[in-house]
Amino acid sequence: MRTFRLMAAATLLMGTAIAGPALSQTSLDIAIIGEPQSLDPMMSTQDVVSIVTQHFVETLYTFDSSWNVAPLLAESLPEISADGKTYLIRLRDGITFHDGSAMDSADVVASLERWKTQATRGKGVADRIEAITAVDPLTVQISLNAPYAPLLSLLAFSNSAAAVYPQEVLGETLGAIVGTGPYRLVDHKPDQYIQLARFDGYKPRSEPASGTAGARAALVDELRFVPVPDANTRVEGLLSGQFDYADGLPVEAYDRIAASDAADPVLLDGFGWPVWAINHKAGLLTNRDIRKALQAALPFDDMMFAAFGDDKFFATEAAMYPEGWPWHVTNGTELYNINDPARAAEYLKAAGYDGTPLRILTSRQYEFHFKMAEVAKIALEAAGFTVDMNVVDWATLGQQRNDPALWDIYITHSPFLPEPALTDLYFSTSRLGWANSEKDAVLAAFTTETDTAKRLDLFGQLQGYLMDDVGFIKTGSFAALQGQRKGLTGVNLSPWPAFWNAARP
Amino acid sequence: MTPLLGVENLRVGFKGHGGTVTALRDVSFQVAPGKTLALVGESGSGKSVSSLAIMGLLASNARILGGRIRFAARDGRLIDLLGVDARLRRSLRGAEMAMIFQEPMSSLNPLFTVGDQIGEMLLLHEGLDAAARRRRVIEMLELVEIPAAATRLDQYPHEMSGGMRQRVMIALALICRPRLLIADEPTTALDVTVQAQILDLMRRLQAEMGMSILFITHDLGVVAEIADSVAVMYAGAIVEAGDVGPLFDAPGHHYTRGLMASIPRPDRAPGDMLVPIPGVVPPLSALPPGCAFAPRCGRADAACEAPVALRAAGPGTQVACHHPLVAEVAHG
Amino acid sequence: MWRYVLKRLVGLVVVVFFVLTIAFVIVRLAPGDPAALLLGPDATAADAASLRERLGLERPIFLQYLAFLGGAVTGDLGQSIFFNQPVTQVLAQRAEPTVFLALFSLLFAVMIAAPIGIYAAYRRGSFLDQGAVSLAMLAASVPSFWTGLLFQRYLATDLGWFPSSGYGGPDAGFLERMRHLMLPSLVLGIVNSALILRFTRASMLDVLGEDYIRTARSKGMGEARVILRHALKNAAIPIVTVVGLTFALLVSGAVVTERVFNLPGMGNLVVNSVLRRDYPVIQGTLIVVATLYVAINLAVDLLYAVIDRRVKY
Amino acid sequence: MTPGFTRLLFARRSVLLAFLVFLAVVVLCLLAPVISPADPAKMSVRARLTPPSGAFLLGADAYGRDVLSRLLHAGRVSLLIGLGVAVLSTLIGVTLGLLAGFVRPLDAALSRLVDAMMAFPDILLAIALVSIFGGSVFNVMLALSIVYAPRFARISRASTLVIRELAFVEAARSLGSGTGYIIRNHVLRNIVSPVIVQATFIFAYAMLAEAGLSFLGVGVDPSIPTWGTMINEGRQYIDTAAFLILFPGLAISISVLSLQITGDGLRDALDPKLSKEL
Repeated sequence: MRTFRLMAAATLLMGTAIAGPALSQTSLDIAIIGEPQSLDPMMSTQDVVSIVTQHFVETLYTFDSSWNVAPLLAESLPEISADGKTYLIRLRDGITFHDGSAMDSADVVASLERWKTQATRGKGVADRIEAITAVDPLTVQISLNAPYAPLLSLLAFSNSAAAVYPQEVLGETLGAIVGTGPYRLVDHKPDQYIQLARFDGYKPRSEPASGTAGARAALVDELRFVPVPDANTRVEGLLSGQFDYADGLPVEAYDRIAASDAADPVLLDGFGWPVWAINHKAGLLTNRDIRKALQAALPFDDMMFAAFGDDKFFATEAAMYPEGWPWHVTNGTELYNINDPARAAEYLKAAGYDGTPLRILTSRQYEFHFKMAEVAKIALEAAGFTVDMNVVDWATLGQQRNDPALWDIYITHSPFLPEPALTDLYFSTSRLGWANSEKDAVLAAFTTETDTAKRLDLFGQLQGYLMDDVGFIKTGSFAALQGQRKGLTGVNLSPWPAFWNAARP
Repeated sequence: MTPLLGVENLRVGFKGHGGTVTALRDVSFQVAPGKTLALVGESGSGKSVSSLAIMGLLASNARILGGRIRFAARDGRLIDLLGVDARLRRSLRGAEMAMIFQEPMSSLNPLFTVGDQIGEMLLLHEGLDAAARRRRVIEMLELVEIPAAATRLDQYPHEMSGGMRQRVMIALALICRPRLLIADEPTTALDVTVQAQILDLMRRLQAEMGMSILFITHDLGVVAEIADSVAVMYAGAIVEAGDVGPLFDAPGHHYTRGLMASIPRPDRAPGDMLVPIPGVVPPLSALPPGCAFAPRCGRADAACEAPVALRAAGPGTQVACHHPLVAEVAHG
Repeated sequence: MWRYVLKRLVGLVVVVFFVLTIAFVIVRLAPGDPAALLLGPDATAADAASLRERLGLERPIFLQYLAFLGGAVTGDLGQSIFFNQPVTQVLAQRAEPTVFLALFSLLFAVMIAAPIGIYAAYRRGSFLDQGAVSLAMLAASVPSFWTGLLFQRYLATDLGWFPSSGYGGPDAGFLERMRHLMLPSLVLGIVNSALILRFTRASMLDVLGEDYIRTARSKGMGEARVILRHALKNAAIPIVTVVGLTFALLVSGAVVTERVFNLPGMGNLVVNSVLRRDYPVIQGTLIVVATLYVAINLAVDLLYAVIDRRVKY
Repeated sequence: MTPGFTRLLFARRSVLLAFLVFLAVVVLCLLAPVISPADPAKMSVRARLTPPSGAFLLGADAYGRDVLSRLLHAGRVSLLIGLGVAVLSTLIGVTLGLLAGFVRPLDAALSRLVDAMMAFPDILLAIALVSIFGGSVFNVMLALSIVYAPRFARISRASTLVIRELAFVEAARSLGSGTGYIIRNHVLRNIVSPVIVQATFIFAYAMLAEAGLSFLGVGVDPSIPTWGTMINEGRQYIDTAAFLILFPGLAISISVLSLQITGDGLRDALDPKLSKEL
């Protein structure tokens, strides 16, 4: 009898129409690629952490739609002293945290101190920072021991972010997720959803919205970020109307989404670039000739085509920034896409290559990493390399790449970052260990120079060294596919989509 | 007098891998009201098939190839059981004709109490409510001499002895007062003493309720105790039939004589040996052309290869044999 | 009866002890320093040393083992690295979808398998019988993720009959959450119906050949009553057994199905934990699922006694 | 294998057909290096996702590799895993069973150990082992074998216990033959039928489990093609190139189905009393 009742209930459930319970509240369901490592953007460099946390945690600065630094919690851009060593930062008045307390310079100083000692990117600049001090309740001063041009970009970046928290919650781990953003954290069910609600005490900026800068309106009442690790499941969810927005979609789904009447594809041109990171500390590729052989042998066209399938999703271009970016330079690009096995073989011969396997460490977390490697392997073997592919999962790759004894190349990718110096691969201190005295001199000049035109020239030289010395390999540029419900407006479309100005039709 | 049950030229076959095998070949017999007919034969002779055909419980691969089964129902109609629709047949089953089986251990459903199982008959045929059913079941259990009937009916079959279970089966079969009881080797699985008790019980109930019994057995000793008339079957056909007295005194078929010689009888003289019939029953798919018993028969000759039918042999007896025993006496 | 239950409970304790031991050994066999593994790429040697100290990894392995057993007995399965929460707590949050997925799948499986199995046995050798048996075999041969992908693609996305994934949002009530389970349950139900169908058919065939079925027919009842009342109850015991067995299959199938439908259940948790290198969670899930399996089988055995009074212990 | 056995096995046409189908799959995969129309690793990215056609009989995958050739080569790995698990779990299981049966003091503990092993669902245990030891073909095989071995342990233990007590063993013992002789000539001979039948099913289950693991991305190293990894690779093209998951899916289903039908036939022929159990 009980069985019958259950069966009846089941039938009833199946019959229920798709429409959920009637809501007086508006909300957006956003499919993200997985459960964020942390809800503290200071402690993570994952993009998915940035996407979620930017809605409730804010930084002093941020980027406008042209990737210029713009003030957010700061009143305006800082006053930088003539020697470039002192940054005077005025804070906005009347900003309250989600717990109701007011933000003042003490909170900012404590937050920046934590960033300096605990965040990956903060630790990277720690030795340049002499002091972070509160001048008055609404003014903070950062003193450097030498000029450092990328500092503002670092303070603006949402990734390993210099986020501002109330002094009271700061510790090795946060006591609570309390920010100043237009939304506040309501509920977090790991692997199920992260629920945000509009923060009524939010005080938007007066400038018009541009990028993540300007006014943040919090148009919908609630945001729900739903971790959906499987890309196809995100596509199905978007097309079935379950999600209003979906991040990280396979480009193969483009046509299907375009044809659907539920959703539109969002194609982010020039999203990022795949990186073949080269081990300069140990192994085969410490030999420059072998690096040159590698560069000459790689079939960049085929690799990018196999990885992204359609011209609209990728470009075979060598420049570190695509045309249209302020950082676009062409130095050394002739060394890209030579695709000549004979030339590669000559380099190998010159290097006295003995058939030691070239160890490529990759994962399938991102299918295009693996696909590039698969295509490259064939071409490298044709040029005379012995190739040893080591396909591991993403977490293992993260561990193994820290041990120079385990790999010659590992594959990853990076979005185009607003400031070249945010890419640590150029520095000899990175895990690649790419040291070259001429390059390092140019790089040092680049990070301390504050004049924009001179910086661009220095970056051109840097790119030239990168190509000539094969520091690491950018295999091309790729677009990213996201998807949004038809009629959804106001999403800040970027590698880190933001939803505070979004509204459903 | 109209017989209660008349089986005429019944032919039944079974569909198997190698085609259809005939299991009953033109079987005819009658059961008179209030009387007992014993159907006797070795296993595989077709006695059980006959009884199942009458009940309409043949396996799904069985086919009725011909013949008629007439049954005189309580309301006076003479019903051809093979011609009526399934619903009428079902309403007769249990109510007017009931059956008890050889294995009292396995013939009762282990998961229901005996009271449930007996009472179900009343539910099916008389639509009684639970309380009335319970009363009637207790009465019936007392009738079949089950002690402490009121507690016994809540027991499960596995809590009872073999003899008790067969009493339960009898109670189940008789609770709707059927006109015909088919008993398929009801005592075979029981101890000798229990066997005698059950036979006594059946005789007594027959006298009280006035039903007819079709008693199926391989045991001639039992036949002598309970039956009025006998039909002896061999390989799917009746080879001899008649009243118990004449047939036992002077069996006409060599097979009947063989059967009688192969069982211990109480009146057997010292020194009389049991004589088993040589050979085995031939498979139904490979019967000899004429008399089916011929390969095992000491008297068989060329004449026995011709077909043979039942014909009158003595007073009230019929025999199907080219060289019947009575005839030999007459010749000698 | 009680003696039997006690005896079985003791057996269960021993089995669970082995389960714990196996789970302990598996994780301890992992190459490399567990503390370094747990902390991830950014950790320093000092961090690893302090974590080793905290986890008691410096102690002799046997003492660690004892501590692990002691913890498990008191309901402490360690700490999840990724969530920084007790494993038991993480698992508890994932129990609801998995448990209901299992229940609904089983329900669907029985709803599909039992009627077909019974009818196939009743019409043994018929076209329908052969068809049903072939279909059952086919269902057991097709990978469940394949079925899941197709169902999700066509029944959820295109036709919109079901939610395509997930377990409902923050305001999803119980019914809404259950609605999200219907399609995955159907997929798992179909896959798992195969075994149940074959068991049902086989045990019905056995029962239908029993003498008491002939007795039932001789009482003059209709076939439906013969089958549903007299045969089915007897056939139920093997069916109950296979339902217990199906649990293990269900868990395996659930891992894949939860993945396809993005259900926040224990299966999905395990796969995520592999990618997050969260060994304590993997270990804890193994222990919980295996223990559950053992307990369910015990429950099934005891259920026999309720169905069949003949079973004596 | 007597002619009588063969006749019994193939009495049902479906069993004969299934067996021939499976045999064909095995032969085709074994001959893969010879009969493949192309090198399974050869990429021609410009031909990616070509539907089945003259140039690519079963189409080309996302790298422009010939699906048919990959299917044949992948089959070798999938079948190897199935076979490997069947053999390995038989070896482990029968050994455990014999130990439990012959070494009395070990019996209780081994039986509970076997219960515990059986309690771990196949995919879950395999995931744990593979995540820790890495996704080599052997590790996947070992993990699945550990899960399936208990079934063989139970069969052989039960048989051992019965046979130990039988008179002829006593006789054999008194004639001076050792335990080894008894195991070889009595126990193994007795359990060979149920073990073969069970192994056939394990073969099929292992192939399914491998596909599931590969689908989840926690199975065999994805650069080794198996039918499971082919489905995993192909699933993102479910709309543009459904044939990419259709063919490996069919390959798995057909192999598993034909194996299971053959297993059924084997059981009916070898061991009629078992046939009631499933």
